[in-house]
Amino acid sequence: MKLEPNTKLDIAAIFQDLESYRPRRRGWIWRHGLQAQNLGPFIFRQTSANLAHGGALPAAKYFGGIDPQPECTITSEIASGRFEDDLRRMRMAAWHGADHIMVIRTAGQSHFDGLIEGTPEGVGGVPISRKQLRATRKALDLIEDEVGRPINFHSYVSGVAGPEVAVLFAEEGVNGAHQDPQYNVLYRNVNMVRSFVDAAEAKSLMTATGMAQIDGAHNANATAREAWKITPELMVQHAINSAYSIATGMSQDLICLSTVPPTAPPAPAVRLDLPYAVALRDLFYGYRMRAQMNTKYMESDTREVTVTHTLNVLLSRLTSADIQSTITPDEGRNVPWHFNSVQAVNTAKQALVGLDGVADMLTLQQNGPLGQKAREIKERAVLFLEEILACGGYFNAVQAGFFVDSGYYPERNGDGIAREINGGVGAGSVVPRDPDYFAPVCGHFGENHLPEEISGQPCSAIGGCTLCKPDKIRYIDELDEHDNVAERLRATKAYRAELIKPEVEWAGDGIVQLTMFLPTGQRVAGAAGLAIATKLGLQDPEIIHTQVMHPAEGTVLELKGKVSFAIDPQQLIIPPEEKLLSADEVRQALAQEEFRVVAATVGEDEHSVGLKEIIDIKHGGIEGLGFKIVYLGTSVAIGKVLDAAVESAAQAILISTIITHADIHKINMRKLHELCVEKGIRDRIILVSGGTQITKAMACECGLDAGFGRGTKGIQVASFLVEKRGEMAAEQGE
Amino acid sequence: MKLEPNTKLDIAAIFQDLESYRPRRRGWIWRHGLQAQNLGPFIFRQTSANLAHGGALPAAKYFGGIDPQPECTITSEIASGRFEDDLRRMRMAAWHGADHIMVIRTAGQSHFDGLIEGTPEGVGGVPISRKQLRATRKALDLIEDEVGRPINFHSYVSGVAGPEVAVLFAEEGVNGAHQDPQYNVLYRNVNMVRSFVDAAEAKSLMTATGMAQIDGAHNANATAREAWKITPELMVQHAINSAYSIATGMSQDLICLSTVPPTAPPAPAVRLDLPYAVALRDLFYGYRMRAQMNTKYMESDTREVTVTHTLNVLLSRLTSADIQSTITPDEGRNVPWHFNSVQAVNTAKQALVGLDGVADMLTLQQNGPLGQKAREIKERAVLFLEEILACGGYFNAVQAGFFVDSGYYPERNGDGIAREINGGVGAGSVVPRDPDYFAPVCGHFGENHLPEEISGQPCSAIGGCTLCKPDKIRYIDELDEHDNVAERLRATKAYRAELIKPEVEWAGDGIVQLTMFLPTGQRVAGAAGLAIATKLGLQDPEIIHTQVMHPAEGTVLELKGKVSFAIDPQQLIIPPEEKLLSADEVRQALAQEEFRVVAATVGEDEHSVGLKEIIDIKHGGIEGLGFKIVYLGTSVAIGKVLDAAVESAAQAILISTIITHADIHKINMRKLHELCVEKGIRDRIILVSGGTQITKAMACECGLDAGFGRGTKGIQVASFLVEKRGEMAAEQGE
Amino acid sequence: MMRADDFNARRQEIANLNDTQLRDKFWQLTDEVIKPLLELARTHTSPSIERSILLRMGFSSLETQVIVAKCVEYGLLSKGAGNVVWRLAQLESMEIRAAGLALAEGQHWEGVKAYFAREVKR
Amino acid sequence: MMRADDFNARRQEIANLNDTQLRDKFWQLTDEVIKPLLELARTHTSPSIERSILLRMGFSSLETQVIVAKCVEYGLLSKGAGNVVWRLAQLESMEIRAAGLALAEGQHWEGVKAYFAREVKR
Repeated sequence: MKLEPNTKLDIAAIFQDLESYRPRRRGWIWRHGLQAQNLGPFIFRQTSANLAHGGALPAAKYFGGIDPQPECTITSEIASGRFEDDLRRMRMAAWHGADHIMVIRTAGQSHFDGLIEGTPEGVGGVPISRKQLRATRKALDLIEDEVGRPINFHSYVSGVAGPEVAVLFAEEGVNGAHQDPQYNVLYRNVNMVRSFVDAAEAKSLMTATGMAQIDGAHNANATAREAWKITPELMVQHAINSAYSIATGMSQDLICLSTVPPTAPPAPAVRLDLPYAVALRDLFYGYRMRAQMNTKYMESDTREVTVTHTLNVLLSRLTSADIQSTITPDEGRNVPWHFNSVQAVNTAKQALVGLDGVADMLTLQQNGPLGQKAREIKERAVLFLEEILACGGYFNAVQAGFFVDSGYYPERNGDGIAREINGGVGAGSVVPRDPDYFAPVCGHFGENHLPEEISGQPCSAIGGCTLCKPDKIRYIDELDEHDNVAERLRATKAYRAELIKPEVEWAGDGIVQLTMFLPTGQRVAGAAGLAIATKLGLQDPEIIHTQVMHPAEGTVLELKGKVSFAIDPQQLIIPPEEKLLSADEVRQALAQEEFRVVAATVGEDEHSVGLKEIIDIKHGGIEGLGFKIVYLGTSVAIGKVLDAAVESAAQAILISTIITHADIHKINMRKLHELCVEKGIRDRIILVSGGTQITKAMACECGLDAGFGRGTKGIQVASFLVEKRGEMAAEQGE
Repeated sequence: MKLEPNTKLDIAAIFQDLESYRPRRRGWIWRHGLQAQNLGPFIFRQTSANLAHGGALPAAKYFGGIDPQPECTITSEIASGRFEDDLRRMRMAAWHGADHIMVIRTAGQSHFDGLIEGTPEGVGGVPISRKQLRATRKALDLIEDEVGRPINFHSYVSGVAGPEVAVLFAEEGVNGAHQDPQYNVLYRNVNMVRSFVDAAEAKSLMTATGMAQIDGAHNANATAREAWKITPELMVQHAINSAYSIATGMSQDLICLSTVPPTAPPAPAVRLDLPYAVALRDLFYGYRMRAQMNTKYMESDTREVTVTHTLNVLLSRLTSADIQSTITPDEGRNVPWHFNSVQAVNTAKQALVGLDGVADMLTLQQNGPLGQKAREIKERAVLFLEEILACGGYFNAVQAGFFVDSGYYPERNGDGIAREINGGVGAGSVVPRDPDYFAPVCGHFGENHLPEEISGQPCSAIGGCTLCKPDKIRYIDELDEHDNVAERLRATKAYRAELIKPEVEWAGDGIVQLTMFLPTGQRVAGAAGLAIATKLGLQDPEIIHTQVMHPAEGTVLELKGKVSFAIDPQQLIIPPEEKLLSADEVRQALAQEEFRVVAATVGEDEHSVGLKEIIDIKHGGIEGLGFKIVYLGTSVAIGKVLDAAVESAAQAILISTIITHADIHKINMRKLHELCVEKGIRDRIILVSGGTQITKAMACECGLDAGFGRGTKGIQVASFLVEKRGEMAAEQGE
Repeated sequence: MMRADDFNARRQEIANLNDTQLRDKFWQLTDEVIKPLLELARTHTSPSIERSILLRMGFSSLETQVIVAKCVEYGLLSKGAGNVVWRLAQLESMEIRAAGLALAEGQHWEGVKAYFAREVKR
Repeated sequence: MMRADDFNARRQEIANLNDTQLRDKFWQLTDEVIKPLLELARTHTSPSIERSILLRMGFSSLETQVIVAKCVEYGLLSKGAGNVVWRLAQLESMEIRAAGLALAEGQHWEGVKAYFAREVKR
């Protein structure tokens, strides 16, 4: 099975023989940074190898279509609740530059004391099971071949079943995971003793298979009311998980600190966030940085989010980031949509590349407020640790509500998250190991008293564990005959092949977005917007974003709603894909018969770039193919164009025009056609117009033979001219 | 006439007595920068005075609603072709922080040898006339009172009628203008002799009334194919206009260099753009910088544009900007839309504020590639000037095609814009002044031989010119009985008052945007998208943006189309605006009868922030009003909530829940209601749910009494609870 | 706990440390904090750890649930669930998998329990 | 003109200037470039300049168009259109505005022309 860029991922095929599928590798793979790479007209300082196949940013066309890949890993968080629909989204994200696919776990799985099997639908994320992981890894293996870069697959080793999940990840080729016992304690109310005991086993398993670890400190950032005050505690949380991981044997190279800028505009964000970023990288030198973008201040305005995330990437570039995570810009208003995941990746890639090598030109000014603030955060963190010890250690500190207090430590507001040592999910379930405790497996942490008869690896006692002999893994397919992927695929089959229906989360969900400006205040606008959506036939319309442009003058609404119908592509009239003559074929035709063309930018328009790109030799234009061009310049009247065409006995006229809302462009096109008719030369001359927003349909409607829009290449125009001349000659001959 | 924030600008009233309206001031006003300003929890280093009324960024709610105003002027470019519709847009832009309103001139006006009168509709901009300017200035005078900050009004002093336009601007209180004879010569093909002679008069008039000037060098940037190579020439163009302006008497403080970053991502943009920005500010120390955002690389992806513009603002903050101009993110695809103008202002404001004071922490590293590149640009510029002189001066250089050549000077590609000294619009129209030449007015440049009988000001000869005696100004209302504002207002009257119709450019244009992801390749998606828009009843659907998410997996389309109907607000059911009890009224009610509430975050949800904001005293919650709260924490089962309510004899239950696509939130709400019914307490207990996306309608549909969404304040919940309890007591009493 | 920001008072003892000394102190304190946690993990186990061991021995998640629940019931978790399975296989000369499935079906528990009780006495 | 990038050869004479000297040279060269342009502007006029002067004298844009066109026709632009109007007002003791309107209506041009021709002879 191999993916072809023009063929959809065959989701049903993923499930064939899944029981015997094995991941082809384990462990995390970092991108390999290149100090200097020539791409297009530029030298890049912070890039890695190009993709074999992928999608460049729209503006890449101005720079030879380059798609520079930053040297750091880029994450896409994916979680619609139906992993089979996410597979396609993963392919899109990888295509645009993500190589770290993080599957958000379904709500509640962390309180599930064991493993989930099968493929039930998730809420707020995907239920992580063996089948789901294996199918996803199999799809990612195909995707990594398509883009030509390893894709790291990632989820969560947290909750009360951490060690089991860690085994599952190790067996199924998951490459990275969130693992931080503090997260369980503070945010999931899992018993703290259980969390720390389990964490050591989980980390040991991650180490055994080379998984990267991301900690959970950033959650304090998202939870605290004034996140910029929690920075000393963040250092403490990072340190506890990092030191604990190192003590269980994990390599520093795979320990990633999850760090989020604590503020966002309209705060003076960079000035507040930078000292924290600097302090962190100073104290944690040698560890990896996973720079996450800010979610805390995300409202429903995707534009606002995009600016904030760009500033977040600036912090990464000013300090460092080994992993640049991304947050979909719509996370503030709905379950992230397919294309917004890709947009988030593009924002990260674009900002990282735009800031490539910026540290060559900018220095962090350590003498001054930056150094002072960074030092202060570090000192406050040290004092925090001292007080943890003074009160009897970590468990006591948690019990006393030390963590996620909104005060700027040592300030305390008494609103921290307090947990009981004997409370929470799984309390009382931990037991001491007896002197004859024995675990006959690899990847185990702590005391392991091998019976006398066993020597060498513990798992030699059982002829090898699943980490050594994967064929021993027990595969369970489904447990629920209704809630499973096969049923879901069956229900949505029509929208996966025959019919086309819009979607944002799940195949066939039919959701589209409607954006409108209504010249009225917010309350009336909301009601009017819903009425408009309803009148347009959108089902379940819902306002997902409202922004007051002015309390009296107008409101922007973004609504979502469902389209109740699907489109049968067989019924669509799709303009045939143009078949171009080759440059040689064009040259040959012109060698047989000269081709004279008059070209001008018409109307009151001094834009000459577009037309020059089409005609000039230097710009790859048609002059280079042998056309004889009379170029009349800019702001030329239609009458003058015609005079020149007659005078030079031209066989074609090319006009370039801007689009205007009073339709002057159409008037000019029609006038050209009509003047040619008047002069009696219309059947002997080819008329072509071009411009950023000209379409073939528009040009033909105005009486011309062709229209070319944004991004047209000279060869397209040349090919058309030669073929059209041939057709006209044939017609004349009849 | 005074604007009230909740009342629309009365456009008809603007035209009343317009013939006698006088601008209340002349000249440009800079913002006054404050070194340190306390706003919300932060100190800002680069802000100016707050607005009296205005719209903060959405995320401001996390920081006390602050709306910091940067210290630099922010521009909004406005140009729909119908200035009467732009007036409302100006009000929106000013509300969000623009204080420089730049009206783009209609295409072709620069070739109009004289002044336009009346208010014809424009193409690609607005026809600049006395009536249009006066009406706009009158509206801006009202708007500046509303926002509490001076608004600078700006347009273009270019083309063959420059001196006349300059008089018009001086008379009508226009505060700034583009003026650069080189722009006429290179891009408008106005005769170069005429352009420079006229420019001196125009600049002299601008100086006489304190107008700010922006030059036209950035156009070379937008025109050159590889804009990063034209940087030496940009220095030369800036210098010629600057020195020429100074020589005509203009103050350096009002001479603004229009500068655009030459590249954009995926180029390593900041590393390429920064040396140019540094070189410019070094050579032009003492002049003002007008930092314009990049248009050259703007495709149809508004997200991409937003990232690039944020990086553009970074350059402004790393170097300097006196004016931060903005480009609407949709300029790459259509005539800019109302709300996108505002979005552009918000992007600038947000990035400027987010980068407030960043120079305190970042130093430009002059020793190294930055300094080397900047020096190189300056040297190349000096060589450019030397060659201009060597070839016989500016006119000869233009004739020889020196300018806008795509080579990195002294490299030459021979594709510059060459103009003839005796060619272009207005060639041969300049005459030498005779020894008895006399101009009896103020603001005149050059030789002026006052007749012997005249002493003092030249205009004393005529008893004062219009600059001294504005009542002498001749006002022409309209010249065209069909193409004028009154006719347009008449045609769109319904959409300005009674009916609501979406609009993006003009009142009642009906245009909305439809965004969809279709799981198919680009060509099929385009046809399918248009079919969907048509089926939804949108007229003239047109694709304005296409982005391939993956060639096989899907395509995002943005389409525009027209809604054929309008909404009558009288027919809408608009939820009544809630009337809240005051805090004192709530306290009084609770003093009379205790109010016990049980609160919990239900389901598998550990989010506690929202609910805590509602209940905690510290967070302004209802505890502070006297409610007795039993807080059960997070991830609480519905059953437990009910048990606690019964146990504490609570009069209300507040549950907080996240929204999930499997509707668990609704299931939980219904369950709460049903359990209360089962236990027979439903008529005695108030049930309320809350969460970011909960609505009252949704909660009531699920059987609860109220639902509160994002941004709810404690007092809203408190007021509801007290009122509802009162209602229930009344009912029980019946 | 409520406390005003007394940073300036508290920092006196660390104010004179240079940045390297401060970092060293930070990590030394951290190590002190995690030391008892690590010792706890080294010497204790949990149902999830034991299920994770059974998974690695080739049992399905459903099987591990039952076996570990029985281990808890019989007070044998402290021996290691894998150890229980392995020991049964040794005692009865069974394949590991067969031993585990037998235990999952509720067989042999008394015998295994007796074995471990006897062994402890040795 | 086509030319390869010979910057390194050309820069030799300026390579040794420090940044201040380079900036001074830049502005000195610029001043040389604009000097003749400025002199041209100081000593010449154009139809738009003259119309702008009439605007400032209280004429409408429509009136300025006609008066300046006539000035061009009669070869009087070099005197200044405002001068023509002012001079007529002096000669005929008219109000400025009345003089301009009369000229706009085509009156008095021969007289004004004769006046300026006479004056030049003086």
